[in-house]
Amino acid sequence: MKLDLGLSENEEMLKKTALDFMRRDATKEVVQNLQDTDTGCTTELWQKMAGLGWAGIIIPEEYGGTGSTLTSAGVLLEVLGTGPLPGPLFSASILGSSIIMEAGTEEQKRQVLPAIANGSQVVTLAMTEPDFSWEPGAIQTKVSHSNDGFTLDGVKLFAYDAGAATHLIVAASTGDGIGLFLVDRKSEGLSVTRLPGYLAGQTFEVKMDSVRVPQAALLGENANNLQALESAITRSIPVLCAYKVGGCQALVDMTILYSRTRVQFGQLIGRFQRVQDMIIEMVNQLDAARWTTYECLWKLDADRPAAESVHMAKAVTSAAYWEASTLAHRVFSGISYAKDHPASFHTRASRSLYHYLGDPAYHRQRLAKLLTGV
Amino acid sequence: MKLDLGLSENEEMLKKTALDFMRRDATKEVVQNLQDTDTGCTTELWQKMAGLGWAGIIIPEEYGGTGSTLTSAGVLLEVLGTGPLPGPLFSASILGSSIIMEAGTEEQKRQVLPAIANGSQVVTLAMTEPDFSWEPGAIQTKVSHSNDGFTLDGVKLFAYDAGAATHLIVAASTGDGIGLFLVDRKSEGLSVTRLPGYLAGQTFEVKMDSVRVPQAALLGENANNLQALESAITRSIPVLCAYKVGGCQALVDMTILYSRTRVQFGQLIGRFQRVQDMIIEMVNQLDAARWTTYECLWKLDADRPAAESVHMAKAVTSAAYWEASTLAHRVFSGISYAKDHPASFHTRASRSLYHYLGDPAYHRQRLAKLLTGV
Amino acid sequence: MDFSLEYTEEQEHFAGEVREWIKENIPDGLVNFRDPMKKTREQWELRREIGRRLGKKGWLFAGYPPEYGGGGIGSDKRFVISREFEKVGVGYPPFYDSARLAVGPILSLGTDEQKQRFLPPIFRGEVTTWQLFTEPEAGTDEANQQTDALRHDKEGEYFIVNGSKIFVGGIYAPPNQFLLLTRSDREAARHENLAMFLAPADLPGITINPLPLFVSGTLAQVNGPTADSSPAIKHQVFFDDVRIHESFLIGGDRDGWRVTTATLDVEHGGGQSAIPLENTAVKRFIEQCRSNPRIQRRLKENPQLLESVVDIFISSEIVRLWGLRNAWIADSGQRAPYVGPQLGLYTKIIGGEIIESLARVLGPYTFIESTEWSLAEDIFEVVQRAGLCFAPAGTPEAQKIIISRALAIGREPRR
Amino acid sequence: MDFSLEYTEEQEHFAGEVREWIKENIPDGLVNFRDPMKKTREQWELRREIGRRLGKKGWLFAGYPPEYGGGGIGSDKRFVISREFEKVGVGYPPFYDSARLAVGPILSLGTDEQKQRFLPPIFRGEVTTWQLFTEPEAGTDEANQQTDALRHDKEGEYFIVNGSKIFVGGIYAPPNQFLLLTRSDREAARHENLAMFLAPADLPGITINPLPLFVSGTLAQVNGPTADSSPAIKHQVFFDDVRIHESFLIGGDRDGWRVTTATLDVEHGGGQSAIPLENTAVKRFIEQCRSNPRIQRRLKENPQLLESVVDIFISSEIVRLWGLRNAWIADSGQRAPYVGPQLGLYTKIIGGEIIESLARVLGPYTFIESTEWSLAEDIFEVVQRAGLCFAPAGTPEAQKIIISRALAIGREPRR
Repeated sequence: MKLDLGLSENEEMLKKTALDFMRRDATKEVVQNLQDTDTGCTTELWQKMAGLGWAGIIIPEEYGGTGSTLTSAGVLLEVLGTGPLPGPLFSASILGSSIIMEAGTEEQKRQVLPAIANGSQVVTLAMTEPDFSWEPGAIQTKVSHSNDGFTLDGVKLFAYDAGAATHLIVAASTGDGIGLFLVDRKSEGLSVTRLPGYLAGQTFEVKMDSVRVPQAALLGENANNLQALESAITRSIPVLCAYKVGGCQALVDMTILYSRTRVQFGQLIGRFQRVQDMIIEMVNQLDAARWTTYECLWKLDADRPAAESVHMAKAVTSAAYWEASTLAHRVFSGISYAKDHPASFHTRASRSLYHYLGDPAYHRQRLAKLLTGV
Repeated sequence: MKLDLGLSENEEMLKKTALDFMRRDATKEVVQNLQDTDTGCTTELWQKMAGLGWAGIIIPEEYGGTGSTLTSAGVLLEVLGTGPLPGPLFSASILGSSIIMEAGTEEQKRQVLPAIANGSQVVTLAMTEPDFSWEPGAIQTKVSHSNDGFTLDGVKLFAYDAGAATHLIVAASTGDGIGLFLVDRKSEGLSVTRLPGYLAGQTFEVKMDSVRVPQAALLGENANNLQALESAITRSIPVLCAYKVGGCQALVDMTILYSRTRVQFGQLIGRFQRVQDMIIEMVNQLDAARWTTYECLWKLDADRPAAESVHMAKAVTSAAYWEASTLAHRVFSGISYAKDHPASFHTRASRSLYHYLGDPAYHRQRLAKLLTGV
Repeated sequence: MDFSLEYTEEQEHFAGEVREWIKENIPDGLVNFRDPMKKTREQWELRREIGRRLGKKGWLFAGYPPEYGGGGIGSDKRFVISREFEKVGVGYPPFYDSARLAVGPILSLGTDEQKQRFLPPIFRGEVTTWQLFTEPEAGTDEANQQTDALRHDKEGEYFIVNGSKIFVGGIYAPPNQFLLLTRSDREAARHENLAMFLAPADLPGITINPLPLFVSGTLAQVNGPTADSSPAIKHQVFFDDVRIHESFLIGGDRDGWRVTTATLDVEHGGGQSAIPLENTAVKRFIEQCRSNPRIQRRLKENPQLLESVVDIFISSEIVRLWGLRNAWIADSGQRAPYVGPQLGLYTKIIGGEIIESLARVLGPYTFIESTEWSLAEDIFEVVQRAGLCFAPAGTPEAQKIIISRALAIGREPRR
Repeated sequence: MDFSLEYTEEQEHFAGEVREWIKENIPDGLVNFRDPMKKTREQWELRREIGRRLGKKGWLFAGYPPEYGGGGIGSDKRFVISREFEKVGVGYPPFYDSARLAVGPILSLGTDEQKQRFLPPIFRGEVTTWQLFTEPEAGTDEANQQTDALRHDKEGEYFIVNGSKIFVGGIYAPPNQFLLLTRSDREAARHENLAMFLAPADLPGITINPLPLFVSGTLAQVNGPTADSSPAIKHQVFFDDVRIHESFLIGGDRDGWRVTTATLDVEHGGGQSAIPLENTAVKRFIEQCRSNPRIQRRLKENPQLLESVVDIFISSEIVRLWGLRNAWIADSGQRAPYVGPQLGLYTKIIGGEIIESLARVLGPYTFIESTEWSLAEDIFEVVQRAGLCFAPAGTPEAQKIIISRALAIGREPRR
């Protein structure tokens, strides 16, 4: 059989570059300083990443990207997840560019994708609304047609990484279905506000009060782009999962290391069965997350049916990252509750990303439907 | 406040009598020999129990019983559950007599209840059908009216303790609703067959092929006795729960004892954190089962609203008994898989009783409905 | 059996008295602080003032001996006080952090002079006390103290303290005094080398620095309306040649572990009976499941979520029932030493699971604190701050050790 | 990456050969024995006959050295053999219980003479072997053997064996030989006092008694269509002054623990790569959820049950994926010693949870075996026999010890 679960030569190289980048440019202090910022990133870091070709990693070469596979993107995001390095790389360069590729006209692709690839434009999605459903059917943002374009009215909530965006892709109800509009962040009537919350990370409220956009802002050639949006989300999910896999891996690594140095009751804590059991459970969570994610990436890259895999990967990784960080706190105890302890960065990330592109409840329901028809 | 969770003097006495009975008359060997029998009991044991007044424990004194509270019945059943002593005591003397009390006419009560109380009649319920729903609405057994009585046709499955019954209470669809019929086990056309299955215990298939019963077999004065049936089931559930509490208690006791004698790797296994954690979890399951059960019994005895409590107690105890026996096997390991090890009796009982009067899935759904309206 | 917590006639009468007192003494703006981070200094001072009034009334340490300023009030009435304060959303007790922990050892091991000196200010609510046990190398292994308190070579009635303590105190510093565990002998055997002090917090050589956490508390705090003891700002305290007079020593030079065990017994849930209050957060959550249209719609769209609602309800019911059991065991003078830490452990573990269940049902709102968009504020606070920090009042692992001993797993039971 | 198990062209070609062989050699009435208790003696003998034919063909121990009768076949083709046998519902391998465990030690520690004597009959499927390790006092603590094999005072080339072994063998006795772990020295240090034999089962002084269990197997057995190794009848074997010649000793007088470790490494999942087969029971269950009108109705009436369906599906997928990973790790010559016991542990734990989930979804049918009323028979068998017995092939606790070592938790990693 063809079974081969190793990385290709290119993927190994990409991984090495990414690990070097993390070691040099995204140290614990850098990650810590980005924790409560609006952008989750600095201009300098962003330019470095774009310079490495990461901002265009899945964008075809003809549009200025490096045209890599989703698996490659997963390998990269996994390494960034070990930080966890926040910032809009996933939201813009994976999800944002996927939407443009799936929904945009040839002209729009030529205009936007190179700008995403070189890092000059950061395009993120504003889809969910106060009803917090990842079902695109729940969208209530309204569009009205005006002579020279459209006017958008509505509120988006839980818009990830909108604070770093130069442009937002706004999903709105056109009457014919769900239209996607590429909106300049600086448009009049548009406000982007970070949602407060101890663990909320980079999620935003986007308010649109008679925001006028030109005709060309409508992605694609018709006013219903729901299928394209769903397809882009489906293809992006396992890359986000890989980021969480990286988080789990970092938590496992730091916890095992701690088990070899921390002494209580005169012995290394890793010799206590209770501590061992917690770490074993963390490793199980990690490995469940890792292999559901990478099989899913492989299926998408190989054009195989992947619907069950996508739902499973998102449900498994969201829960795994949550559990792994909780368990890490139990092993570290006290010190890990300090604001500057790396485990706490992962805890915040695991909670913040739990619902992004659908929480386990949503994906488990969809999976149940696929399995049973009910 | 009035808070007092201790047993009354009467209850303490009953408990002591029951403990003595178990020690003398229901030893491990007795319980073992009853494992795969049709009745789950011997005539001798049954007469002894009836002689102690247990067969009529909740039947009012005017009908020949001892007129005790449900809490008292719980105290008794808890002790029997430590065996676990099988047999029809719960099915006949708690559930069966409750149905007669709730549904029967005065004359029927005068006829049947004293016979239940002195042990000469064993009356059990045959309600669920191949669709295995504890919703009485799902009943499809048909009744037709004949000149001098009724004719019953249908199949009952999972009829607990029908093998020991002298009479069955058959729930059937009368057209006006659900009627309850007291059917002699020896009626022509009625067959009772033990359902095979390694863990099935005393559950039976009851087939009725044109079974003719007299007019007087219909319990109560009208052909719809659904509410009475539901009320009797509700009142009986926590007593069944108490039996499971006894099972959990026995499992905890034998496991802790084993932790103090079994040596592996040169030390008592109870010194290993992994073993401790399993036992702690067993104790948690036991205590969750115990207190949800006894609060529920108290609420019913005190005529307080108890619907949420009943659903919770059945869901919690069914799961707790299952878990406690599984964990006991993990502590005992090898030896407990032998057919004559007491832990294995409990495992079979916990599986067999899991669905009796509604499994956790059923009761959790009902509870959710009460809590949320959904 | 009787599971009822309804007032007796006598209690009802006393409740009227309490309600009256509350009306006269509790100003507006003090109720419903679920999140201690949100309390201003001014509000904190106000609560101290209420503490002093309560102390004067004998209701602050209501069950303790009146000869030292305690209330000498029976458990029936203490329950009424707690319940009435709960109704108006003001936590009661503890008011003053770790003072409760110090009281037991002082009563059993302190000298008469110490009782006279230490207890009245505590009972009257005049002083705040911090517990200084935890050190970087002494977490769950509480006996492994590295902070030295060595008798001065020449002035033998003084101890010289050097070292540091971590994860101590509440949001506002400084407190008045420390309950301070130290190592009094570098050579002596484990458990025989410790000394406990109840010492002033303002001695020369003491430095108190804030230590911000990213989260705080456990689900336990949800069981009452306030939780002063587990805020998201703790402190680190440094001792640099601090001189402490031996009159502040509780018990003997080597009695520290005995004293610690007595305090931990209280902290880990084995202490004085306290009838559990309602779990207001869960109650509010279930209410919202029934009434909040957004949650109703979500539950109807995805009935699988009902499993999480039921999980939350059942675990909080078990916490409530075990709380009743523990109170009954304590009040009826029975001995069942595992039940305290069992409830403590379960509350923590289940707390974490409840948070995850809440996150399932409430969706991304779980983590958003926004006046415009968030769900009930108290639910947000629970999710934010609770369910993660397992350390305070003993890690789950420490509690399991105690439970295993109490159940005599793998050892002969004590007769 | 490539997660595909589809045949290559070369494999497809070989598969035709295997299918041809199966058609010619496997009689009817032998397929789909999920429950070993249901196999008659006649059927069992028939399977032995197939084993001999497979052995002759070199497909029984397909990966082992041809010089001793093994197949010398690469993993690509071995996978084809397994998959094709799975398709017709006949388990492959193991055919002969514990023989597989004996092979590794013989190859690495046996003398040339022993290899020539022992291996060909095993590889050719001519003998059945039982593993005799477990004793009443040697469960998880495998090194604590009490069965003595002491050298005879005068006839030094003989060992005299006394003691008893428990939980051994399959449904039909007697086997041909025992892989027998004994204590060869009562005084020597732990781990240096053991001796391993591959000895005939019919020596004078040996008694074999049946030991009925109430349940058997683990979910692991569900991963293939048959499971000879975990039936609900085990045996107890007594040794009463049994003389065993030293030519049956594997390794030296004191090498027993080394040999045991080598066999346990195989048993606990660290052995020769085996591409995992499909979990047929879960597959059938999910099919029934979609197609069985009773289950469909139940799921629609109570959508909360869908959570259990999803749980079952996801855990079996994780088992499948880890199986792939383990096969890839072994085939690509990497070292990740935790993955074998991790899969073993997870399969057991998840097995118990799957049974409970099945019981929720299938209702009381879960435990009923009745041709008229039961659901799919193979599901019944899984629930009845699996998911409870955690002991075979190492308790979860034993596996956790191995995993912790392999991950170097609390210890320096081996370089």
